Amino acid sequence: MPVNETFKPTIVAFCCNWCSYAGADLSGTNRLQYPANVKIIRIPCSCRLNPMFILRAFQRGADGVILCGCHPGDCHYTTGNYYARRRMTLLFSLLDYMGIERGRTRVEWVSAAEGAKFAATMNDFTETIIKLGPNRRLEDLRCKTE
Amino acid sequence: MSDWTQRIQDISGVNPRKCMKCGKCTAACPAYDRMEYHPHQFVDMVQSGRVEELMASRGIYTCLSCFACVERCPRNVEPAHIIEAVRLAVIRQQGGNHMKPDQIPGLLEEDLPQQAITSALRKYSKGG
Amino acid sequence: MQDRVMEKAAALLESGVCTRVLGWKTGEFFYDVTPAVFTSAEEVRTQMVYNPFCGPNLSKYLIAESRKEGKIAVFLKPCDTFSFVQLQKEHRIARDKVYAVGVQCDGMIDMDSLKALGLRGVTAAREVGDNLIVSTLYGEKTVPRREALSLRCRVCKSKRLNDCDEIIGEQGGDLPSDRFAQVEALEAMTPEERFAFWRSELSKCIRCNACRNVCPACSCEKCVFDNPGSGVRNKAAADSFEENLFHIIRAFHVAGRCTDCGECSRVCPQGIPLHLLNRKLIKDMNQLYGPYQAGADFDSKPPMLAFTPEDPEASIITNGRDGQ
Amino acid sequence: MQRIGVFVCWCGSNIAATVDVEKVAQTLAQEPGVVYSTHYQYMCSQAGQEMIQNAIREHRLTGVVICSCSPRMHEATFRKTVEKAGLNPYLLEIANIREHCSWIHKDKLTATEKAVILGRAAIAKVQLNAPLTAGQSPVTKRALVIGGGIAGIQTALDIAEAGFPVDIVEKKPTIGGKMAQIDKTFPTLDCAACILTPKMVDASQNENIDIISYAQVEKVQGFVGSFSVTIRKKARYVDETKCTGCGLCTEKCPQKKVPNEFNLGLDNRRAIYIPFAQAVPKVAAIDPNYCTMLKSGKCGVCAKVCTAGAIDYKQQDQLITREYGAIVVATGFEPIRLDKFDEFAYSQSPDVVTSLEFERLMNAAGPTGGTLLRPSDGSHPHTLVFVQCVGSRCDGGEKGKSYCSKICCMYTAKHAMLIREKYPDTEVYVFYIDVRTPGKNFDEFYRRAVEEYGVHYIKGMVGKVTPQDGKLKVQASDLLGGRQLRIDADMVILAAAIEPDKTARPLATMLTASMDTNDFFTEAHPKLRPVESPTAGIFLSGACQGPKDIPETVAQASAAAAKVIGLLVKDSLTCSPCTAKPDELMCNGCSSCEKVCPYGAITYIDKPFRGPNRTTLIRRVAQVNPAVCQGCGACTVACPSGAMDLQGFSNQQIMAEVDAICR
Repeated sequence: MPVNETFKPTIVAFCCNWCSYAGADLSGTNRLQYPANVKIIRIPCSCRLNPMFILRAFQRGADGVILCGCHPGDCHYTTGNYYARRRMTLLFSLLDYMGIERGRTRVEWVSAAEGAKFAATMNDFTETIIKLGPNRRLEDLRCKTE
Repeated sequence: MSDWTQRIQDISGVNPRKCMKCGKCTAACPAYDRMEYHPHQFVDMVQSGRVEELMASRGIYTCLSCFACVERCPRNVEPAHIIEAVRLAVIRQQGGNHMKPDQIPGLLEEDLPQQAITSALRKYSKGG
Repeated sequence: MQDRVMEKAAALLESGVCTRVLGWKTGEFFYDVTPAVFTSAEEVRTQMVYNPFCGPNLSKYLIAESRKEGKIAVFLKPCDTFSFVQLQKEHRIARDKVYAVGVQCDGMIDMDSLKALGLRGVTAAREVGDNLIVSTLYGEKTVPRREALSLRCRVCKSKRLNDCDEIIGEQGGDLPSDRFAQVEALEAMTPEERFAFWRSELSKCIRCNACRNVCPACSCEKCVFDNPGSGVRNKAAADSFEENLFHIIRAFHVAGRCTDCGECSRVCPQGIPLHLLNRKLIKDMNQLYGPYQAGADFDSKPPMLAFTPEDPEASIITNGRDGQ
Repeated sequence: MQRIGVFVCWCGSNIAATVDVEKVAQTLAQEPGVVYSTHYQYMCSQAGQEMIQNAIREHRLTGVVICSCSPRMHEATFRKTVEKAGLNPYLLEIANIREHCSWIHKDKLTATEKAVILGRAAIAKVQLNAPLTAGQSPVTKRALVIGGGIAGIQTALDIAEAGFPVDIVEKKPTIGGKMAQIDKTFPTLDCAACILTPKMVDASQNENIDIISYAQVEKVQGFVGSFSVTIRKKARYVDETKCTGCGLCTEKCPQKKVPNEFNLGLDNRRAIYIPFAQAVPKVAAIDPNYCTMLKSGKCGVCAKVCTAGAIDYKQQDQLITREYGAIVVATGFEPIRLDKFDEFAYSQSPDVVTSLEFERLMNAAGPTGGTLLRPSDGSHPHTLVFVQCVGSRCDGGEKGKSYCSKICCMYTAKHAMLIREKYPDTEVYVFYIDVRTPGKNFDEFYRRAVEEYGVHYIKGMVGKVTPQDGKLKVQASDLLGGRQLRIDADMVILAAAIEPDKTARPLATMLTASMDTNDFFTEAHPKLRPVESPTAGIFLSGACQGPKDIPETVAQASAAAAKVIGLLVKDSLTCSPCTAKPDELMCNGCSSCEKVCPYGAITYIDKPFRGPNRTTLIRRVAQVNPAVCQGCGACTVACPSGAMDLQGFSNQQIMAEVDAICR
């Protein structure tokens, strides 16, 4: 399909400040490449991620949204990622139930030491989104400027 | 890295660069006295690209594949697998028989387990 | 039952146990029963009803009513009592200002079920034993009561009356219910089919907010959809995305708090099966985090406000539970 | 109207090589609200900072966006910069165009495009930033040290010396730790007890130090400056205040067959015991697993002989809760279990011992009174073989520890030297992979073992040890000599790898302090903040952070103490103003937020509100204690009405970023 050659997905990565944002920094420090499609938004903790932010991203034309946080048990705030895990599991399940492609959302735990994992995750996620193609099922056409 | 190093690495699935040269493999090897190269040297020779020398050596057939070195290696380098890969490289290179039944009497030695000879013959005389 | 409920209401007012009674009265049509507050025994005797059409869940009105002067008596069906307890858990109802009377319920009838039985021009209906005698413009018809039950009552999860000061009729217990059958049917579809299903349903939404207004869990002081600061404020869905957005957020906000009373679907003028969104989340939470029934008790912790370190990862959804 | 300034940093060539900084500055200048946009070589340099400050004054900026390295690097720096120019420090946002852009992309066009988008997101966010003022939280001027080994003792002594009260919690009945079990110390060969026990006495006599022995931490609440810690003091069945430590009970107790853990099970002790002669506190303890009285109610000998009346069979565990401003972890290490290394016959022969066991066998207070005797038959050993790196430097996982245990080379040299000095009739072999001796006078020490004491250092590992006819047949390879060795040894001493104490992992969870995969505590920065945990108020001392010898441990212990003192001298700490804030008008009072708050920062009050028709409504609304709130944001998502928001990361700010990125 020609779409795959020209399709440049927009991917939003929400990263918790303490582990994953630092992990992303580390992958930069180690010069590990991942696609420029991925744009990172810093949040204090994975539990700060409101499902509304994910829907907002899709509304404005994101093709994929990924949440990265500390590994379970390592949350800087002790328990934040446990709540995030439940919230995201249920949100993703509901989106799947409504027929939205499963691959468009993902949760990945990346520690501050896992720069390589961060880059690998972003490469893999971008590949998944490119395979899925543009987000058509959950988008607000008015928000598309192009 | 020489082609041979890469090929042995591909066949064996072992990375010889993980070796820290502690020699525990050699210390654990029951066939030490019958080898001109010893397990830690196998690893070193593969790593430094001296594979052809190793292929020409009789020592590689003295390895019993008892896996003591694999078991003991603290770094999962698995010398026995490297040796097996070298033996396979020899077979693949020559294609034909590497060992014939009439060679056996000459190979027999008092201390050498007969199983070693039998298994070597099975493995290296597939051409019939 | 109608008489016992009315007598109790009148007696409670007359004896001064309460100053007001929250019950039901008939609206424009006989089947159109609406919640009402009565302040005198006379009002009760002339207007109050308790009949098989008393579907509306009264518990939500207690949020406002229990803040007023004086005590209010309320009549609650078993499913209403779950909302009653849940709202107390959320500190929304002042329990000491409420006198709760539990009413045994044999399931409610609704017009959709009568229509489905082929009845037209219905003018009245009364219960006689296990049957329902329906008066229509074309004469009287007798139908078995259970065949006229509303869809939600056919999969009733519990006849238990929670936290009541008094009970009229008999206390019931939890029932085996296959209320998740419809959810399972949807789950069995392909994503494309599910998408098509929800698109066709949600595209009917006119954003009348009836679901939100009736829902006992949707009782926020100010809804995020009305709040300019929330970033998702909207009055009317402008396109398919906003139709989805409203219902996803709503389902998510009531997750772990929804008692599955089914009011959302009952009031939807467009007939969208909204309860299937909530039920999906209930089913998921039961499966993933252990059985939980909102409003069943005062002590259990709602699954969205709890966790265990062993919880499954979100990848069981994104990778597919069945490895798809 | 916002007046935003944008400053794009080149970071030398780090950013400028892959991002067209000039184009970024030009493009961002077109964004709404931006009144000034520029670029410069090093924004973090003094000249760069002055440039920002001048622009703030000249252009009356209301918000600043710096496109540079990660905010984790210089956010604090730039906040100070803008504050000095009179701008609220929280009206600053950083777009990370180095770690998240220039360093990961090669194509200049792509990287420039992405840098612009990241800049836009920061501009969109800063438009919504509100000036925030940091609050203050008080500091409890008391420290807790967890672990009473040399690390914990040294840290406690240094903190106490500075005038702050400090508690040591030790899980054993006495402080002293591993160092108390060691015979001599390298590279000076002075006796460990001679230098340790005075410190133990100092600690017990210091007015500022409270030693809580035979105890463990059970619960930790709070945060830097105000931790509340619950400590379980286990029942020792002896009243600490009455016991004089005379030791009569430990001589009369009829239960004699209890393995003596201080001597690593090489001899026995009684059921009531004082771990060793110089124990602090010098108070007996009853081992409930062996005491006949506690198990069956029959005996009571110790109570009868105790003239002080200190024995109390009814004693219960005691829970102590105290407040602390700082916590120091000094949980130390343990040698690993050797059951996975049976090629060395550790479980088959008593003559194969670990190095720590060997310390006891050489020690004058040890089971043999300091004479080196074979554990199996008490004979004098002539041939001794040391094996290095047992379980260290492995491939990880099943094989053993991936790290070097660091101390083994030196203590093995020490052991070899001591044997040769005391018993010149012995042959001592040390099998090594590498000899690692970085440290002052360390290599000289090792060379002395070889050159003066004639210890045989052989490059190569031992392959197998077989007990046979009262000897240990050691099969090994001399890799440099190219020969196979078979040595009939009398004893084999294994340098077992060391690992963090088992109590460290659950403790880390309680402290929310992070650990690496080996269960060593992680430091806040491996080079620049080596004695602090990333969790504020938690400090690291000794081997809990990684393998260490005594001099290093003591140095780190004092460093940790210095950090603690630096914290405790403050009367209050500035807290982050990025805390949760409820909108009372929208709050339902439903308690959802309270249930997910890990800090207990949320409480509720009944508050009157004006209702319709001049009525007053009392509503239950949430209140956040900003000193306790750490700003995780869990409550903001739990709140169904959206009444709870997080300052600095508000719903609107994050959505503005999303919009800018997805536009």
